[in-house]
Order: sequence, then C-alpha cells, then structure tokens
Amino acid sequence: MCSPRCCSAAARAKANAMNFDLSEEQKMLRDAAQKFLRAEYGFDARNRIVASETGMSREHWRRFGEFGWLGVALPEAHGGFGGGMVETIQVAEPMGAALVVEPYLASAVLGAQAVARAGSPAQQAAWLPGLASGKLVLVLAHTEDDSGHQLAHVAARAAAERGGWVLSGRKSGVLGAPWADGFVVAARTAGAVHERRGISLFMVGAKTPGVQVAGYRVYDGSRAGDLLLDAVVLGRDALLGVEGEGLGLLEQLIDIGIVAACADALGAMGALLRKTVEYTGTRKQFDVPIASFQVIQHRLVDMFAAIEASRSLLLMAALHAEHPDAAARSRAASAAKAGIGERARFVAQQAVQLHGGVGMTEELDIGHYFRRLTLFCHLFGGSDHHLQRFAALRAAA
Amino acid sequence: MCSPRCCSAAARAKANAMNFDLSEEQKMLRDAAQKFLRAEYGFDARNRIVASETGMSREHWRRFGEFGWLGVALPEAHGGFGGGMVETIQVAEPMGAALVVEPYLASAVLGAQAVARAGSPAQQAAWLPGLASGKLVLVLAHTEDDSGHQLAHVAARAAAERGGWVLSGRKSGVLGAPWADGFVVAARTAGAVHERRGISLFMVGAKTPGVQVAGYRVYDGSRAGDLLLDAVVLGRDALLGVEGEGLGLLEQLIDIGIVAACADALGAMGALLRKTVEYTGTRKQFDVPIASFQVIQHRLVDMFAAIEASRSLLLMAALHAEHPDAAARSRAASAAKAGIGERARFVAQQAVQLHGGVGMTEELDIGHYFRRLTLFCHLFGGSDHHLQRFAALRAAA
Amino acid sequence: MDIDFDAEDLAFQREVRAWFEANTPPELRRKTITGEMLQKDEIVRWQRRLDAQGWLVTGWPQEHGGPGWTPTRRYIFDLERAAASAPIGLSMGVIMLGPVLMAFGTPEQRAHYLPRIRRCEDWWCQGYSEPGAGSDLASLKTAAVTDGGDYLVNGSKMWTTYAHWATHMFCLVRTAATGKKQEGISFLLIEMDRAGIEVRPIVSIDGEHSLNQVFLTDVRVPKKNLVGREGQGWDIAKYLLTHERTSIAGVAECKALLANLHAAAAERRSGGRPLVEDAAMRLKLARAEIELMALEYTNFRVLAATAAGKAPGPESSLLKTMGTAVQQTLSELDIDIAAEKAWPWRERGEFGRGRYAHAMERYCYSRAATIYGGSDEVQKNVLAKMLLGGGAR
Amino acid sequence: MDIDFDAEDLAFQREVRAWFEANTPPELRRKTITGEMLQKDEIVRWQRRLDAQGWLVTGWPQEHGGPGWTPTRRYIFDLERAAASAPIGLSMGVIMLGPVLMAFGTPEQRAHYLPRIRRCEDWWCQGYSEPGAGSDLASLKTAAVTDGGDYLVNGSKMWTTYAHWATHMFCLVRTAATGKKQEGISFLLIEMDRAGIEVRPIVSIDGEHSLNQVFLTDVRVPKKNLVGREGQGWDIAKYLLTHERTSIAGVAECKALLANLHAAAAERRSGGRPLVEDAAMRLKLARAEIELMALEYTNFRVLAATAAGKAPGPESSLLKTMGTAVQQTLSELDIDIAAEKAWPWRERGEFGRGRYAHAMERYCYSRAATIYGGSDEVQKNVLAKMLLGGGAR
Repeated sequence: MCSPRCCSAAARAKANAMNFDLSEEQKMLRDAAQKFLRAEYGFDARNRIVASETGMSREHWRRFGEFGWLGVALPEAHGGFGGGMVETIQVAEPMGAALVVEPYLASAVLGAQAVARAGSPAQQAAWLPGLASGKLVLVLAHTEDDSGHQLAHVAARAAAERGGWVLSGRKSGVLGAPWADGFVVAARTAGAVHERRGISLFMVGAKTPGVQVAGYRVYDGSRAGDLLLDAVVLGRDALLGVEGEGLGLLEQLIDIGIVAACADALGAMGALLRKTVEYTGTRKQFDVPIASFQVIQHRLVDMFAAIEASRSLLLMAALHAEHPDAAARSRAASAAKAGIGERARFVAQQAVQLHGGVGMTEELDIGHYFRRLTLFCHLFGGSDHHLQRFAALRAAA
Repeated sequence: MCSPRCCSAAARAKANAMNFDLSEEQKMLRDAAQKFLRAEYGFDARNRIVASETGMSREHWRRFGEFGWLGVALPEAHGGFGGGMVETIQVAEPMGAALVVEPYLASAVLGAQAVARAGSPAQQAAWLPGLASGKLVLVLAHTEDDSGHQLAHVAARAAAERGGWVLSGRKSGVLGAPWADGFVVAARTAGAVHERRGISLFMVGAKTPGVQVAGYRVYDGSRAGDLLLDAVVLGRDALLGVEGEGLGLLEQLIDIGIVAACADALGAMGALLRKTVEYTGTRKQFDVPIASFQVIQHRLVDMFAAIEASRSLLLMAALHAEHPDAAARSRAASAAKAGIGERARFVAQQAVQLHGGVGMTEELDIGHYFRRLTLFCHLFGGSDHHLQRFAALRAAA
Repeated sequence: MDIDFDAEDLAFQREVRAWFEANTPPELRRKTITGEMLQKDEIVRWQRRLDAQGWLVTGWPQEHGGPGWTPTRRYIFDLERAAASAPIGLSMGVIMLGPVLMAFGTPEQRAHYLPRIRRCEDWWCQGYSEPGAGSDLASLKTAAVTDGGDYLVNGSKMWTTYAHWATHMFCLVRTAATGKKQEGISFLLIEMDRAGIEVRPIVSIDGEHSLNQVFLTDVRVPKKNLVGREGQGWDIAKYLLTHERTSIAGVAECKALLANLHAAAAERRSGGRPLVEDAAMRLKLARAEIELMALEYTNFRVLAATAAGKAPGPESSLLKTMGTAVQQTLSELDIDIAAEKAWPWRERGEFGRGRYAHAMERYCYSRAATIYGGSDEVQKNVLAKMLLGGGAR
Repeated sequence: MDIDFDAEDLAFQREVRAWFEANTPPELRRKTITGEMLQKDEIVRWQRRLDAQGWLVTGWPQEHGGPGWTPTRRYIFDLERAAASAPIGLSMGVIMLGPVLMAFGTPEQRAHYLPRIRRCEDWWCQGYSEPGAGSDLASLKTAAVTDGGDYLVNGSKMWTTYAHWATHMFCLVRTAATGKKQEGISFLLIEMDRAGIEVRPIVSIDGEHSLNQVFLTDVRVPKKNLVGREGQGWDIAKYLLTHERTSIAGVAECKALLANLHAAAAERRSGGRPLVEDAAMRLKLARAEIELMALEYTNFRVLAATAAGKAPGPESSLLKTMGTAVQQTLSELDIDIAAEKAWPWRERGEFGRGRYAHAMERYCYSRAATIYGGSDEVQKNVLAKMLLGGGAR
C-alpha cells in the first residue's frame, strides 16, 4: 500500500479552472484509504470497536497515522504530508463510507489545524508530530449550551492572572471529548457574550486540574462529551494565536471542518446508494425485483442526482477552503453544508425506505449510515442555519 | 334549474363538529352552478368572451344574478340569499372549474361584502340589490405599488373638506377595475403610511371626476387596472363604516376573499386532475398509454392527494370565516391560502407536464387553468406571506 | 371544530382534562414527551387504570364495555389524552382484535376473549408480515394444515411488535395453496405458550427491542381458534383497515407533538436567542401545522363519510400517506430542534433524562411509518387504481 | 473558478465585458431582462454583429471560423455575455447543424452550408418531434421514400420552433420501415420553400407564436440532401446530444437571471420594505443560488471528463434534469417577485415596458424545459438504466 508520503508535495497539481481531475497522488491516497478500510474496517470489526470499553481503536488510529492520513494537511516539518483540503477529502470520504468512528474530523482536522494555523513553534512541536502519528488526540471545544452555531456566542471566560490564565465555563457537544489528550477551548478574555472581539483560544491538557469531561456515546457510534472547566489554571503559553482575535480562526476551522464533514457524508451517501441499488435488484415483491418498478428506479435516480450534486458542492467548497476572502470561503462552506445536508437527509431516508423492514434493523449497516448522516445534518449547524449564513454573507458583500 | 332562493335560509343546517356533509340546498346550489356553466360557459364560449372588446359578458353576469349566485351571501332584504361562506364556495368552485372571467370574487364577494358588512342603510339600498341582480359591479381597491400585502400600508389620503372628502392617491392591481361601476377605496384619514389606525374606506363611483382607470388584460383572461385618484371630491356619505377604523373590515374582507379564491382554485385543480387522468389514459408513448407507467400513476396520486388536502383546508377556512376571534379567522384563512397555494402550483405544473407538448398550447384549456392558478398563487399575497402571517398570529396569540 | 362544541361537550372536555391531569403518572408523561419506550408493566398498569375509569375501549360498543360516546366525544377524548402527554395505551387487542371478534367471532370467542382484552389479562400481538411477504402481504407462506381437530402451523412471522411480551397472537395463515392467493388465507388465534413457538428479538435502528421474528414449527392449534371461515382471512384483514381508520391518521398525537415542539423551540436557544424566533424554524413550524390542519380536516371528512354509511374505500390509503408524512415531518423537526442535545444515545443516566434524550430514537423509529402496514409506495398504487377506474381493491 | 483565472484570462474577460457593454443594443438588453420575445430581424442583426467580431460560432473549430478558445475562455465568454443581458443569439444552425455537418457531412455540404450558417444567410429549424412521437422519438413516422434520384417525403413535424422564420429544416425521417425502429431513421436537409410544405402556427401558453406544425406532402428532396448514410439518423441525433452539452445546463443564463432576481427583490417593496429583506424570500434566493452552484460544478465536472476523453454517457441526462430544475426554480422566483406587476398580459403599451411585464410569459414557457428534448421522466429512465447496469442507451 502506498503511503502518501512517498509522493512529493510539490508534485501535486493544483486544480485549475478546467481541471477537475485528481492528481495521481490524490487518487492513490483515496484508493489506499478505501482499500485498507474495506479490508480492515469492515462492519463487524467496526461494531466491535463501537462496543468496546473506550469505543475507539487506538490500533487503527496509529495505522491511520502511519499511512499519513492524520497528517495529510499538516506541514512536512512536523511529520505531515503538506497537503490541503483536496487531500483531506480524499481521506474523509472513504472514512464516511466505512463508518469510521475514530476522531478524524474532531482531531486530525479541527484540532490539528488549529495548531497548524495558529500555534507557536513550541505548540506545533509539542502537538503536531503526535497528532500526525496517531499518538495524540486533540479536539476543539467551542460550542456551549445556548450558542447554537453562532460562533461569537462564547460565555466561558479566561482571566489573565499571575502571568497565566484561569479558565471557567462549560462547553457542550464536544466531539471526541472522552478520547482527547487535549482541548482547544474558546473562551472570552474580553467583551460581552455576543461580541466578535474578545474571544481567545487556549490549549488545555485533558488532565489539567479543574477539567472535567462528562462523556457519552453518540448515536452514530462515536463518543462526545460536555466539558466542565472549573477555575482551570493555565500557563501564559496556553494561549493559541492572538488574544481576543480567536473568532477569525474559529470561523476558518469550522469552514474546513464543514468541508471534511461533507466529504465524510458523501462517502456514506455513496455507500447507501450502492447498497440500495444492489438490494432493490434482488429483493422481490409481487414476484419481481422491486428495482423493476419505475417508481423505485426514479427514486434511485433521485438519490444518484443528489449525490452528484453533493459531490459538485463539495468540490466547490474544497477549492474555496483557502480563499483569501473569508466571506467567499464561508459562503462556499455554507453552500456545501446547506446543500449537502438536505441531500444527505433525503438519501438516508430513502435508503431506509427502499430497504423496507430490513432497513429498520440494527443488524444491517443501513441504519448506521442513516444515523451518521443525521448527525452530519446537525454538525456545525443545520441546513437552515447555513442557508441564512449564506444569505447574510451575500447581503454583507 | 333551481334557484337557491327557493330554499329558506333558515332551513340550512350549520356544519357542526361531526357533520361535514353539505345540506341539500347547498348541494343544489353547487350542482346548478356546475350544470349551467358546463352547458353555457364552455371553453369556446369563454374564449369569445375573453376576446371581446370589454372582456366580460354582461349577459352571463345577469344570469348569474338571476340564479342568485351573486347575492348568495347577501341579506334577503336586499335581494340576496342570506347564506354565508359555505354557500359562497359552492358557487366559487364551479366558477373556477369553468374558468369564468366575470368578477365574482372582485365584485360579488369583496365589493358586495364590504357594503353588506359596513354599509349604512342608504349605501346598502343603493348598491346591494344591483349587485345581487348583476346590474352593478363594485370592486375593492386597497393595494398600492409598495404595499405588497401588508394591508396597513396605505398611502392614499382622504382629507375632510367642506363637509365631505377629497381623495388622492394611486391604487394598483385592482381586480375587475375596467368593469366597475364603483370602487371601495382604502385611504388614510390619519396616521402614517404603516399605522393600523387611520385607514378609512370610501365608496367612489367610477364616473366621479378625478377618477381615472388604466385597465389591462390579466394573464388569466380577466381584466384589472390601476386607479389614479386626483383630488376626487366625495360627499360626507361616501365614508363606509367608521372613520379611521377601516383596517379591521379590510382584514375581514381579505380573509373571506381568500376563502372564495381558494374555492375557485379548487375548482380549477379538480378540472385539471380530471382532464389529466383522461389524457394520460389515452395518450400513448412507447406503445402503451402513459398512465400505465407507475411514475405517472403516482404523480396523479400526488395531484389527487394535493386536491383532497386543499379541500380539507378550504372547508376548515370556510368554517372559521365568521369566527368571532379575528386572529383565529385570519389564521385559518392564511393556512388555507398558504397550503392550497403551494398545492395549486404543483397541480398546475404537473398537469402541463403530464400533457406534454399539447399542454403547452394555447388551444387546449390546460394552459388557461395553469395561468388562473398562477394568479391565485399571488392573489392576496403568496404562500410565503401567509405562512409568515400564520406564524405571527400564533406568536401574538 | 372547537367552534361548534356544545355546552355538554365542553363539560365533557373539562372532565377528561381534569382526570388526565390528576391521574397521568409523571414518569409516563416524561416518557411520552421525550419518546422513551414504555415497559410492559407500565403499559398494563396504565391500561387497567383507564379501564377502571371506563375509558380504555373507547371505540367498542356499550354492550362490550365501551363508553358509548359520539364521534365528537371520542375526538375530544383523544385530543385531551394526547395533550396531557398521557400514553396512547391502546393495545392491538383493543384496536384490532376486538372489532374483528365482534364482527366475525363466535359467541364463545367473544365471551372468552373480549373481557380479557378489556382487563389486559391477555397481551395480543399481530402475525401478518413474513420474511418474504412485506407489502405484498398476499404472498404469505405460513401454513396451517388440518390434522384431526387441529391445525398444524409451520412458518415464520416477521416484524411482530411486542411478541416477546405477548400471551397470544392473531395471525394470517395459509389454509389453501390453490386458487387466488388471497382466497387461501385464514385468520387464526394462537397462544404464545404453545410448543413449537420461538421468538427471536429484532433490534431496530432506534436501538430498541420491540420487534421480533416468530418461528412456528409444528405448532398445534385447535380449530376453535379459527376466526370466521377458512379462507376468510383476507376479508377480515381488509375489514380491520376500516376500523383502524380513526387511529391511522394519528391527529391527536401529532397535535400534542406539535405543541411540544413549540415549547421546545421556545426553550432552546441559538446565539442566545430562542429558536422559535429563527425565521426558518418559524416557517417550518407553520408549514407543519398547516399540514396537520389539512390532515385533521381530511380525517373529519372521512369519518363523516363513513358515518354517513359510505362504503369504506381507498380513503384509508390517503389518510395513511398524509398521516405518516405529517408524523415524519414532525419527528424531523423534533430532531432539528434537539440537534446536539439528542446526540447521547440510549443513555439512561444524567444524559438519558433530558427533554431531548430520546428524540433520535423517535426519529429513527418514525421511518417505519411509511414501510409497515403497506408501504407508501403500495398505498399510492392502491390510490392510482382508484383514480384510473380500477376501483378499490 | 474565478479564483484560478490567470492574467491572460482576466484580460480576455475585461475585453469581452467591455465589448458587450458597448455593443449590446439597449432594446435587446431590455427584452432579455424582461423576457420579451425577440423578432427575427433583431436576432439576425445581432448574430451578424457577433459574427463580425468573430464571436458567433464560439464552439466551432478555427478552420470553420471558430475563435479557437480554451474551455475556460468559452466559459468566461458565456458568463460575460449573459451578465451583460445580451441575447444568447445562437441558432440551431450554429449549435446543432454545424457540428453534425462537420462530423457527418460531405465536403460539398460543409462548404455550402457552414459559411451560410455563420453569416446567418440561412435560418435552420429542427424537425424531430411528431404528433405521435414526443419523448418516444424513435417511433417517428414521417417517411422519405426513394423516387429516382430524390426522396419523396410525407408526414408531419410538431413543435418546430421558428419554422415560420426558417429557410431550411434538418429533420429525422424514416427511410426503412422494417427492423429495429431506430435503424430506419435518416437525417435529411430540406429547403422550406419546396412545394408541399405547409407551416401552421401553434400558439403556446405564453401567448406567443414560436412553435409550429410542419406538414410535408409529397415533398421532393434531392438525395444529396441526405447527411451521413441512410439509417444513420439516430446515431447523428445521439451525437448531437454530446454537442449540446455545454448549453444544456444553461449555467450562464441562470447566473444572469439570478443576478436580475436579486436586483428585482431589492427594488420591489412589500409593506414599504425591500422584498429582499423578507426572510422567506432570502431563504429561497439562497437555496436557488446553491442549486445553481451545484449545477455549475457538475457542468465543470462533465466538461472535464469529456475533455479527458471519457465516452459521453448519461451525464447529459443528469445535466438536463439538474439544469431545467434550476431554470424552472428561477422562473418561479421571478414570477413570485413580480406578483401583480406581472398581471398585464402581452401588453405592448405602458404596461408592456415594465421590468416585470413579461415575467409570466417566461414562466409559462419555462414549463416546456422539462417536456421538450426528452421529458424529465424519460431522462430519469435513461439514468435508471445506467444505475441498474443496463448501460447508457
């Protein structure tokens, strides 16, 4: 199996206006991920991982690191592959197709990119190699109970005290929290709860006194948790990026998180279509395969069209992920999230519907894809949130 | 043919909680309208009326009056039938099914009900008998260029001068304007353009000096116009209802106008379904009737279900039309308008689609129903306007 | 239709409301609101309480212990019960088997079973579907072969709700293999403790165990357990559809759920603002409520037509497609309002008691609504047949 | 993809933008924005102007007078042209017949017809559909029977756009009645002034006359007017589909229309407030724009795959269903924004010159998009065949 490291970062061609094909390296990355996951992360193996005490396979996680998937978008200097969003989605899509529960999105995208983009040399050195190799898990803790997906709504506070910081507050819905070695926590160093200025990001070790994680199983098979921060004392060097200016980075992180999540969803949608085409071609009712009914055929076509449109939106958002104009980047991300979100729901619902009774059973993987895609619909805010964000960004432009 | 007058008003049963059947009298009213219009208002006859100089048949209008349809909801003392909304929709639905262009909604519902509900004895005596018999046309002129369907947005002004009134302003989108003998005009006697208080209604003869009508053909075959009021001098007795308190009546009129329009739309939708079932059963493609394709069958079912749901919403709104709680009445009307509006669009579009090429031709009636239903979608505000009005009325309750 | 309740109806409404307020156990109310599954003993206790009040078999005639209400009262009762977040608490025995026995059962069958259903002494499950026969019910294969005075039953029933709690099963079996598929089907009552019956759990995508597969191997059933004649099973199954009609639309449950959604949207915050002030949420709630109004009045119309003696037609298919669409829309809205509050999965501790803790389970299970009982696609086939002049089947 | 235009592309973009700004006649611009139909002489004059600039046959190779642009430039050109509200101005000769003659025509046919198409000396119409053969095109009946060195053509063509303006028609005719339906079809060029041709107008539901029925009675056509071989007509028609692909999605027109919708929604007022501030309108505009983005990138992907030499497959069906859905959504929004401003019907006076005067005509005509050129239902049949392994037909 080819690790992406064997390909020079410089050799990768950038997609240009009329070049929508992947480079050879990008294709190899995707194919390798597909191949490994099909062989080593089958539905039964996956269910065993989900049912285990910790709910995650450190062994698989390290393999992901070895293959270079966890550092695919991290700098080569820190053990990464030096790629970008286009490479990230080559890995994320097969992970969705294989129902991977390990925190690729939470740690390898959100956590790692926070440090890669805003970390000091010391922070990068401390975290990135471990994140790239699969030794560490670092997740983003930014949402709170009443924040919804208004990123500026941060009530947790950090006070500058005796040359360091004291953090207090609650974070909820933190993906991968029970597995985390550390958290990137958004807290207010100034301003009122809604203000755009005054938000800062902090690196918080999971074992720091005052940090308490209330973890739970999530319906997609992964784990998440609420974070209680009770006067957590941090050093001066815990600050990530510029004090009070964290919102810009947060917005950037969420936008790339959205793109990765969309790729994951696309993987799940594609798997559902494949399985549904197969099932309807064999399942008989009224003495014929149900795929011989025109209504079923057109439903499959609607699923197919939804997936193709989703792939187009994903590509569009990936190509805008590093756009210098933040509004253009966010508009692209919101367009993808809104458009793919509605389609993911449709594809998931129809896959269950066309599988009939067996689609309703826990034994089959269909329902697990259904739940994963439902989670996707709400991740980083639902379609309606992003439609409105998209409209607001146009109005502001 | 039985005129509704032959039935005593007292004999008509009110619909109660579990009685959704029409009374015998109501059924006769509907059957008589259907029968007459099918015989005397066929598609060719109708097209001749549309193409005529005035675009309306005074002859048919008088017949409608003779049958009692124009006064169906007017008091018996003024030549009416003394019925209510349930009777009105028995007449309106066949009119929609027959594509009647005469101003039933504009004059027999909106104009006549304005006078019936708020007119002085003298105003009632002057207008109602003529309206009931089909001698007169009286229409409501309430919308203006920038008002949309915010009824309180009235910029036209009426000043009290020398014991009478002087009216100035512009009204647009006035249904039936070129045919009108008179207008019920909403104008401000006090307050700013948006205020709820300060709106008054005035009876304005079409020939009054200063009244100018710019008429046009409407795409559904009817006529409408803009109204220019240039210092129109009216007597003291031109005021309809209480000075400054016109908005309540206006809201009531629009709510009943909505119910009548919904019935008209339902007539058109039913006709489209009937014709589409018939056409798809005979039109062959790939050597079989297209109605043998399951996708076509389910589309017909979707049209059917849309119509049944529309009939239910119409009934609900009709039964709430005289509800003592204005908010309950308006919520019912808005629910019907929003719900039936979306379904009318769907049924109209699918009827054209399933007729294929011939559905696109002016020669067939399908396109004429399509245009009538499109007009319905925008009449008194579109579905989105009414969804929001519905939500606002709940929030306010 | 509240506009037309008379004074006596209004008094009845107050009585029902007060009773449910005083008598619904808080734990049942919580589970009903959050969508958590009830346990068998909870259901039985609740049903017996309703029966003690005379309010369990509300659709049965008075001679069999029904309250003898007008349709208006039944409607009021359902609304109030649902509005109080009291569980629907109706078993398959009450809704389905009862009416069948009244219409097709022998005097002995009625005398024996009806009181036991009413007092919740028996728990009935329904054996219709089979592994190979989903929406194509007529192709069922479970065979009942005459063996002396008994039937010997062999086959398997699928998706049998609460079979693991049941003491009895009423089921469709094939008693003749020749002729038209529908004509060889009979309606049989089987005690679940008979030898040769095995119940295997099926866990559904809500993570719950309510469904089962039931295996029947040489199960001996006395002929007195046959309801109606041999070969009459298909007619009985169709007859049942008309008796399910009031419940099929699920208007009262939907109204209660919508009220809960409004309360939840007022409580949940996004960016510190109540979610109900969000423009998109308002539009969706409004649209859902209007769909529900259309459903309610369609239900009224069908009930009125049935009451007026019109032959039961494909309206049940229309009500089912409309009703399930509304139910699924509401459960979608529920999960959208809950969002990350619904993430914890089947948690029973702190996370399991929240308002939204089981929204995802409910949303998952709601997908079955358009699959079971004749899929949405099959209902539309029935309606198409009617529209195109094939008549109801 | 604007993010990746290089400096030369950007210079090209400025050049095109400036040219259209300077050269688009205001009357054409007005008609393009409002949806009013153009007249023949307007179109011809405009096409000749484009040709003079070298910008008419943008999809043709340079040897036949095309500009030799990269796909990126063609994309930029289309966007700028549409953004300037300049009419699309492409005739069936340019888009459809030209590529066919280049691929299948004799050297004589190319030499004669191609320059005349480019200079707008001939006006071509397309004779495909027939009264009995709509989406089931292969069942067409118009027959061309050999009679000496000529064909004798009898039959009738339906929905022939601009047949009343045309000097020529390219059409599909049946030259063999035996064998597979598709194999007996040939591609024939017919001068419209030949004896035996009658053109009858069909007024469409937008009130306009652009469609016609063409009757052919013993029309004598020389055999040199045959394109390709006898029986090759079906293949030629399929080949055309791949050449329509860039235009089938209609991305540039949709982008221009969306920009106009935003302008209109900012201008129109409801209760004195700009319509664009209405929450429901904002959601609809946003959703439409996102659909359009999905369409645009799907179009890019298909173009890239085609450029990379992948065999043309059922993507054209996908693009057609996606593209027509977006077009119809936008025209629906257009009419919703216009509302009562669109009531005046085919008025030519004061009411006919308003911004919204022809929105209803456009909305009406837009319904044809999912009917003509293979109905939406037929496109989905094609896609289903591919999905289920039947391959593209």
